Amino acid sequence: MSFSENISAVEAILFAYGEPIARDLLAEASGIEKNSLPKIINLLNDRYDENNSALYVLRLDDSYQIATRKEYSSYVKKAFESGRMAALSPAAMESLAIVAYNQPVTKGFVESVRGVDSSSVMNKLVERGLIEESERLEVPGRPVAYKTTKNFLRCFGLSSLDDLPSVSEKKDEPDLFSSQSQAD
Amino acid sequence: MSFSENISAVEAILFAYGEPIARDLLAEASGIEKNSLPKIINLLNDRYDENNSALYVLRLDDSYQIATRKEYSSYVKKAFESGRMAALSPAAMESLAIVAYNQPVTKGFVESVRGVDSSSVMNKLVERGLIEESERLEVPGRPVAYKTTKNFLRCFGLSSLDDLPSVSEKKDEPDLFSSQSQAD
Amino acid sequence: MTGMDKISFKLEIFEGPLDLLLHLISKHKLDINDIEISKLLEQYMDYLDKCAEHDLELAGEFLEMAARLIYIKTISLLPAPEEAEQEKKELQGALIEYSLCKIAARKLENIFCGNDLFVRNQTRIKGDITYKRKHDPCVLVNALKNINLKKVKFSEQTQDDRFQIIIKHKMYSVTTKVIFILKQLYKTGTADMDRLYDNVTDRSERVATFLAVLELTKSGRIFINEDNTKISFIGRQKERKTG
Repeated sequence: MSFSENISAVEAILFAYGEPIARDLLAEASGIEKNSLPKIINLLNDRYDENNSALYVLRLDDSYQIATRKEYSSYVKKAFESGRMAALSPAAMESLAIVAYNQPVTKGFVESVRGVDSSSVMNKLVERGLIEESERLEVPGRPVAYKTTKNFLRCFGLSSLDDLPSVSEKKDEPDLFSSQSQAD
Repeated sequence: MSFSENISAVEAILFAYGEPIARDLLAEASGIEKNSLPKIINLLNDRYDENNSALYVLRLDDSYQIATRKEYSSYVKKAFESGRMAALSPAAMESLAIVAYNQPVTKGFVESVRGVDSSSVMNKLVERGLIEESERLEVPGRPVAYKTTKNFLRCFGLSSLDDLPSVSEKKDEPDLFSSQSQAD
Repeated sequence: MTGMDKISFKLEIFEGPLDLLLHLISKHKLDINDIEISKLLEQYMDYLDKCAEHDLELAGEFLEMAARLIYIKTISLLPAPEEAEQEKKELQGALIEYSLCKIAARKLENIFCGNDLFVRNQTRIKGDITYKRKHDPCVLVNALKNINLKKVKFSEQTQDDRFQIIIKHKMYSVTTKVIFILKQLYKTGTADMDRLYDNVTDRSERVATFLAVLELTKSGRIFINEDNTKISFIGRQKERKTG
């Protein structure tokens, strides 16, 4: 198989699979060495770049997915006649933030930080594919814990959780509350 | 908008739309004259050709759709087959175990034991032929109950449900889970 | 909230009691690391009153927080205020944690691009998706063991998981306590205040009892005698609107 064919095999798989596909599975299906995959992906992205294509390959954790570039979102939205995804409510964004920065966490933890019942918000985040069940925690009651999904990474333009914006925890942080007031 | 941008706008729409998109809608969303569309589509196909891309645009009556080239179908199939072989998630295994030891059970029962919403997990177990709908229960609301399938027996190397390993840990604790079956 | 006529009313809506407290702290320039509880309580109750004026229904959490603030204020007046300090620290900790959560939420909001990147749905390819892997049946037993066994036993008795949530969180609703108190009073017409707290060790239960007495007094169902030791039934003649 030629180099160019390798690239196109990966492209075909990424395109048809739609969802983020794990590197291992992509390697197995394309017959390409796992270690060579990042290079092939880079070459595919170069190809898209050179042609000013609307597509590019995202890395999401240990998975890859083809997506359209931001610059073309208005055309796609027009075709769908709406901006499909309703914005997240403040409650959803708060809960999502707690999961994102503390994962894996239980629903109980989210509730204790927010100080309000969060069951329906958590279920909605699961439905929208932003969080998912993770392993059960090794604490009494063995509650189910939640973690963010690959879709979460995509929706926030992250390749991995390491890219999450930092939230300073310093006690003497001066703008802790001044930033607060801008919110309301 | 440059020529190249026109092509990419069409590409973005075709990609994200997935299904065949009518020429009229494609023209409206991309802002391109309906009569110019065939030319733009040809240019997009030329671009794919020159790069030996795995993709190309199909015309279906008065609609368009991006598809993968036949030459690459074996890779795509392999990815899907291996993907299907993926092992059950811990959440799926828990739900399956609850059904197996307490059947017939409702989704509500599984959720109350697991402590989390389990709709999508249950649907996946049905899709994958591990559980199926059983008769409706003779309780208020007549909810749908689930039981395991023959395929379930095959996957776990059992000849019948009687061969399920016993769960009770202590002898003096009368089988915790067999008593469950009356709970619904 | 009821009806269209309430929409014109401009009162800020908060995500929960912590959200409201943070707002008050920042608005009145209180020190989050050493909150003046009485000042905060005053502002907090002020907000609740405004909500009541406008028939805004508040979640139970808001009342519980009111009770918590009142409790902290009350015990801080006692000779040995260690518990008050502890309770205050806990509240401050919760507020700081929640404020960090809000900062994180805002940062996430700023980088949200979920509406701008489009992906495809998976291509439908015909084929058998039946599960074919082989497992040792013990995997099932382990999966069951992974779930809390106590919970399994518990769910035998309850169908309604709302009860489960209440019991799991050891939350006591004010309504339950109102009913409890009224039942006591229907028997004799009067009851010792202390008796209401018999066998009550859980904080949230204490709070619920306290709130229930407060609620019943406010609505004119009961009155408290002068030295705050007994409550008595006012009877039906003073009963106002129900529900």
